[in-house]
Amino acid sequence: MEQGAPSGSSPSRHHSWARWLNYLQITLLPFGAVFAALVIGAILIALTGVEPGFAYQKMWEGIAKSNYQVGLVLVKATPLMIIGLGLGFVFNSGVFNIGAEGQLYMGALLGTAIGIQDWGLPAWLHISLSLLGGFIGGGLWGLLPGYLKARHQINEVITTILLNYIAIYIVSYFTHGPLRDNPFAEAALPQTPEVQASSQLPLIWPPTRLHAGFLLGLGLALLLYLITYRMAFGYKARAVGSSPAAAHYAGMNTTLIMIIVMVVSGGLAGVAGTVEILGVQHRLRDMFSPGLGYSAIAIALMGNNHPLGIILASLLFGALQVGANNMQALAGVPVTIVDVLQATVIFFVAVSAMIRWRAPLRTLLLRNREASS
Amino acid sequence: MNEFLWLPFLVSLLAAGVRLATPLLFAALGGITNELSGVLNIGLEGMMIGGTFGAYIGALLSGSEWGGALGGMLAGGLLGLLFAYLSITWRADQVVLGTGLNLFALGLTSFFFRSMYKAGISQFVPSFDVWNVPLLSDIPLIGQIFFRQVPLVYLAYLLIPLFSFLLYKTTWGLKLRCCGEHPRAAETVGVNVTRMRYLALILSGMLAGLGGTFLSLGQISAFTEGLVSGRGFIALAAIIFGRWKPLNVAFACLLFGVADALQLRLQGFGLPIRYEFLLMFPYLLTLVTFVVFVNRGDSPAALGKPYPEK
Amino acid sequence: MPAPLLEMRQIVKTFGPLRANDRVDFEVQTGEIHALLGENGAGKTTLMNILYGLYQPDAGEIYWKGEKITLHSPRDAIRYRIGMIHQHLMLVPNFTVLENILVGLPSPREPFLPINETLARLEDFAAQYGLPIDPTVKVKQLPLGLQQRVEILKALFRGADLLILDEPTAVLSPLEVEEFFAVLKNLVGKGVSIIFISHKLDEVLRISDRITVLRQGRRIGTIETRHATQQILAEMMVGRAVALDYSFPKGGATQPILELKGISLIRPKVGRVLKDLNLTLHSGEILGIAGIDGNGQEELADVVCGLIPYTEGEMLLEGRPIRNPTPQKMKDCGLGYVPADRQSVGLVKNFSVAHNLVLKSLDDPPYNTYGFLREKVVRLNAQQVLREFDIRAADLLQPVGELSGGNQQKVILGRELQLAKRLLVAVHPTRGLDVGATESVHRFLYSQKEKGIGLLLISADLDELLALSDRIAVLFRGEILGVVPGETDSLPAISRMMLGERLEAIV
Amino acid sequence: ASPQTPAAQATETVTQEPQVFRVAMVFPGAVNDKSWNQAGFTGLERIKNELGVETAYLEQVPSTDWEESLRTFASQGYSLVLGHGDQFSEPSKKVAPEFPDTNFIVVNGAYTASNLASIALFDEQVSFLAGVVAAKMSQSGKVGYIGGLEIPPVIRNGKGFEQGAKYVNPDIQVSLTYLGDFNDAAKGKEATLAMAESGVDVIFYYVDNAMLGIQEAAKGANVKLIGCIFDQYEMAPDLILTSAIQDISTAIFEAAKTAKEGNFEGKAYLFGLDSGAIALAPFRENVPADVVAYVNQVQQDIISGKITVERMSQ
Ligand SMILES: Nc1ncnc2c1ncn2[C@@H]1O[C@H](COP(=O)(O)OP(=O)(O)OP(=O)(O)O)[C@@H](O)[C@H]1O
Ligand SMILES: Nc1ncnc2c1ncn2[C@@H]1O[C@H](COP(=O)(O)OP(=O)(O)OP(=O)(O)O)[C@@H](O)[C@H]1O
Ligand SMILES: [Mg+2]
Ligand SMILES: [Mg+2]
Repeated sequence: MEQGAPSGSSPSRHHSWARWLNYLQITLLPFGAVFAALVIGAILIALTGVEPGFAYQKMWEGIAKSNYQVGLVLVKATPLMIIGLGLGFVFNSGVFNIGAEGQLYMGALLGTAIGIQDWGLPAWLHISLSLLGGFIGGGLWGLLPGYLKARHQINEVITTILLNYIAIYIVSYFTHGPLRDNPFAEAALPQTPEVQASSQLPLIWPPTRLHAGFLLGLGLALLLYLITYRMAFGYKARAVGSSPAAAHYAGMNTTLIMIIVMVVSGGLAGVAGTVEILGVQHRLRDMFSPGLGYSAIAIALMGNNHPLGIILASLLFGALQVGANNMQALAGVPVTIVDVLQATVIFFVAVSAMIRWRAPLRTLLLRNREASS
Repeated sequence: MNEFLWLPFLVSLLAAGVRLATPLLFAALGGITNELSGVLNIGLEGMMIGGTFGAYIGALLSGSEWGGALGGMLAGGLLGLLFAYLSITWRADQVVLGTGLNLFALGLTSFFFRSMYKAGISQFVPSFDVWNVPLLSDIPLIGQIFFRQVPLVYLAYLLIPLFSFLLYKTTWGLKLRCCGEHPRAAETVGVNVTRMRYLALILSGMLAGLGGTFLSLGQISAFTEGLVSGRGFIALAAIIFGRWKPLNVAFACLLFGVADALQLRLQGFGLPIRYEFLLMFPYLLTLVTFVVFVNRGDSPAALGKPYPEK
Repeated sequence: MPAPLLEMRQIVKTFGPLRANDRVDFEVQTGEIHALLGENGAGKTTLMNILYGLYQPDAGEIYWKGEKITLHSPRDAIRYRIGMIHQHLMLVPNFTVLENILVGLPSPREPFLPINETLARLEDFAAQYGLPIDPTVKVKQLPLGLQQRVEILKALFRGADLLILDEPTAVLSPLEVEEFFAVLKNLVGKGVSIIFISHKLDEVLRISDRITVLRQGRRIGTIETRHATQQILAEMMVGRAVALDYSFPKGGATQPILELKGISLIRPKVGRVLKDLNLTLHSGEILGIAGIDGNGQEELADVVCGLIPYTEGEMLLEGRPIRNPTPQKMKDCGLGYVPADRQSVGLVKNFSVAHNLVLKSLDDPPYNTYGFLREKVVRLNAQQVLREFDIRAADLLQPVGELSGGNQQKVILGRELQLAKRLLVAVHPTRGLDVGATESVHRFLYSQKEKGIGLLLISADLDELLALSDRIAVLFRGEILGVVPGETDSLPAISRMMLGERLEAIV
Repeated sequence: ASPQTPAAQATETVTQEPQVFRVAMVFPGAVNDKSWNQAGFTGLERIKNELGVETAYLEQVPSTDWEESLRTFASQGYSLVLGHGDQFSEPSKKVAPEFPDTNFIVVNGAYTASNLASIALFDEQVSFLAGVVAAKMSQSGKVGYIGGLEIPPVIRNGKGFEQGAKYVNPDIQVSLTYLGDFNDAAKGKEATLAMAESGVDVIFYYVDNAMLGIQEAAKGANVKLIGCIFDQYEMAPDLILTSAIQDISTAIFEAAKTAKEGNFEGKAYLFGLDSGAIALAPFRENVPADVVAYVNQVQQDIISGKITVERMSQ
């Protein structure tokens, strides 16, 4: 996966103007990708008989008309960002975790179970405990496939796919059963009681709905950046990813590293689930996630597994989602266009990562390198 | 349950298992093909979704279920072509593309469907009827389980030996597998790796499309959204479970199908088990079987890596 | 003179800014063995890849049997009956020998695989060329020498008028080289022409009819082999006089540093790979391990360095036993290890040169404070190592995978020599390196001995072993058949032990 | 609590002239699901066509967006915002105070306030009748119920069905299967076959697209069906005995009409058999006259209060 985003292994090699050009290209191409996707979307919108310009105006208003809308975009991006960060981390180590969805559910389950307790705790403590619970729930759900992969070479793709379904049904059981709000009503909704006020994430940008989970996400991004690109552990984890044999030879405990990254990745998915409950939904419901764990795979990969890239990708998806909701509500374009739009963005971003590599600029840079050496 | 008769129960269970396994089997056989050629395709789900819709349109236009099958294969094949173009010609990341493809097929089919029917109700179209295989269907037990099904089920069985043969016993299959193991080596013996991978993906799309066809024209006679509901991912799991060998993969699909059939029956008995656990059962059983009995298997060495490497 | 079989004219090939081939002329006569020489990175492989259709030249023409041809892909080359054995083996490890040979072969009974025909022809070839092989084993279970044999069979099966051999002998033991040369003579006798690439000048002088030398992408010249000497060739390659006949003084061993007592290794499915090994290595000593590839040498190195836990026996370091050695533990004991597979074991290819140099010290001061890597110190260290070992990299942060083989090897040496406080294990340290690089690696190794470090040198190259080692032990099927002094006189005994005779039986 | 919440302030500027009566609706699923959401959508279409007001809607709104989607419309100055399903109870309880000028209605809602009403169907009453039909028509003494997920409307219809069946025949065996999915037609088919094999010969279902699989299976097996929500006779004329019509669209339309006329009340409206919003679909020739008469009698008894159908607590 050698797409050109700053990957830590080879920055600062070129002359400044060339580096600048390179960054320009890295920044511009994703915009081109989004633009291309919007063009394709426009064609489809026109097919439904709606004027694309009008539809996109509604979409843009949905994203940026007011602080409030911007806040919504950030709220949407938050869980995707947090899961994506964990996935980027684990993908760097060559472990292919597609179990974020299940880990999200298990984290949300434990996080909510703590959040609904009336322990009379101060908010900071109650929130921390809930988040910790989320981390542990998701982490345990990542530990199992991580352990099986690291110690017994059991393919993690198959185990994580299956564990996703199992987790969803476990949560289904708890929301119907032991954790159900108002268990005596025969026809009560399958959902837990509301989490205590002391465990709800504070809103940080009134008047918007933006909650502290977003800041937590940014903090986690910084933390993961430091771990991955500044700390010895990150180098080891990436070494395990790019060359397990070399990592073993160099004395690294590859088994332990794989398990750790899997637990962290699962844990972060669990934190994301908990943040979504504590910050937005306030209750855990049966099948509450619209596939966040799957979308985050695309986000991590589009962001080249790099925290900065992941932040940008999740903001883009958040914006598309919020904008498209508005577009559907106010311009009457069927909701399914969102899927097509997001898919086309994914396609174009994936392809543009390769354009970057192929473009004449690359040659220019190489020439520059020769000149400098 | 005093009138519980285990033999008819078993027969009906296995027959249902065979039906539930059929769409998985089609998609998994397709998936084996592209994975052996070195392309990791987590877009199987999307290809199946494309197939359900293509089959519906095909049947609608041609007025025949076989025209529908053609339509399903065409839709899946086109998605395979798109995947191939982006992943092989553009060398874009296969996992990213796979997730994109799933979303793409889901969005596009329902988009078209809603454009066709504002009310959202699908017409009924010609579909596959059960066809009892002469003689074979009269064999006690076996006949009831295997030979009183719709023709697509028979096609799926036939494809198992066919693909075992094609992938593991022919010159073409050897070349294909070489592309997945060591594409450069394949190129040095004169294999066109690009063409092989294109072919494999298109073939895979067509098979996944047939899997979709079975859902829309073999199980019901219409198109609805949400017909596939995760079967593409289960097929992906079955491929690894069966270690890329058609017969083993078929077994994995059947295991899952029978487990699913079993849980549906157990629910009907009103056992004192929460239904969530019964719904979980096929996944749990597959997981446990995999971990305990199958576990490791070598995936094709070049799986997921674009060629030529850069 | 008849029209040459092959003529390449004014071939140019650039990779980005780099001219790998710069207006190269090259021709091969029917029935000759034409050697192609040059330093690492001179452009030999590039030129041959163009001839085999793997690369398209930027400029230049190719004439085949007098006719101008264009090669779009290896398919075209195969059609013109050009065969190639590549520098890096083009075998599928997970396929059987038979499958590797069959792949891409046309079948008389499409779509069926021509299995029986191929088995029959394999037996033919075994008889005709002396190349027996079990077609049912998986290639990954074969030692490198036999894998090379599979490559040869693959080429023979396709039938070639011109056979390109890119460093085919790099992984072969002297005996295997002899067999291989016999095959080549046999082929030439049948009218096949051969292009032969090697870094071993003596081999080139023995087998070839003519020699073409490349330097930095340009053709320097072509000479008849009978007029050539090692000295002339080396000068043509490097562009200046090169010391070829260097030897190192022996002796200087002091107290024992590493003792292996009854070490055995049993691997699942493979069986006993090492049998009751007893060896003592002294400080300031170079102990050579000779043997045909695949007789347990690499496992021995892995066991000593803690990568594979041994099944039985005991390992003593300065008289104290080491329990459950791991790579980490052995590194901490002051052991450096230059592994056989530099590309995928020795280095993390997409990490920079600087970070590969501290790959084993990520947790150690001065590179690590509170878990953070001190990038400045890492780079400072890299600057120093690059200077000391004359490693040619565009800069410190260039991914190590982009370096040439020789420079990659120097990166590993640069790292391991820092770590080798007491012991150094080196496996095939100069495999595939050109004369210049080989010489400098030898000097680095010897300098360790002078510092009083104990060296375990495992190599298939007997000249290298004899030049450096104080003593040489011979490994055969996981057993040590004898230990002899590292002198030219020992050569016959070593050769016989490599084939399985015990030293006691010889003396 | 001050109604001037931050959200309301933030969006005040975009509020349009309040005198125009506009209706918006939020659906948890697809509006073409041939079931719950489609029924609601029909109501919205009637509001648009028959009341001549401007309408808008959001479909397939995931739980993450329930609250936000209500707020989107309210902040755009819609006079009436409907949440189509009990899942909107909590969100509307939160959002309603923020927008005192907007009226909210939650279908099957749990709460009421001055600007928040709930409308619900007494669906147990009609599924009770479905149970009566099933028990009367079953020869094997075994009837079945297939639901999508275990959520309130599905549970309520199941319970009503069971009450009705047991009313006719206390010894009747009622088997129950949840598919875990409203749309997986293949699963619907297999579940039906599994029931048929265990001897069930009349099945009442409450699913969405999965009903296509159920009907497909019933064709081959000796099973009759009772549809749900709207008259599904045309989908499978030989199989469908009747359908437990739960015409929420009528309820929605009536409620909106009341609101437009300015008579909105923040209370819980319950539409029973007497309202006509729920009813059994007309019987066709596949149900014998004596059964029809019997069912009609039961219906009368329910309306008159002679038979009490239990309403599930919420
Ligand atoms: N695919 C490639 N991309 C970029 N540069 C390349 C590529 N292949 C070769 N080169 C460069 O071309 C030059 C010639 O390489 P080549 O492999 O032909 O050398 P060689 O003579 O075969 O060396 P050796 O003796 O080590 O095999 C080298 O400097 C190498 O870095
Ligand atoms: N992406 C790249 N950029 C620049 N040079 C490259 C790249 N990939 C490969 N090369 C160069 O291509 C050359 C040919 O590769 P090859 O693997 O044959 O190396 P080599 O020098 O022959 O090493 P060895 O003798 O150990 O095999 C190498 O010199 C390597 O530096
Ligand atoms: Mg070379
Ligand atoms: Mg080389």
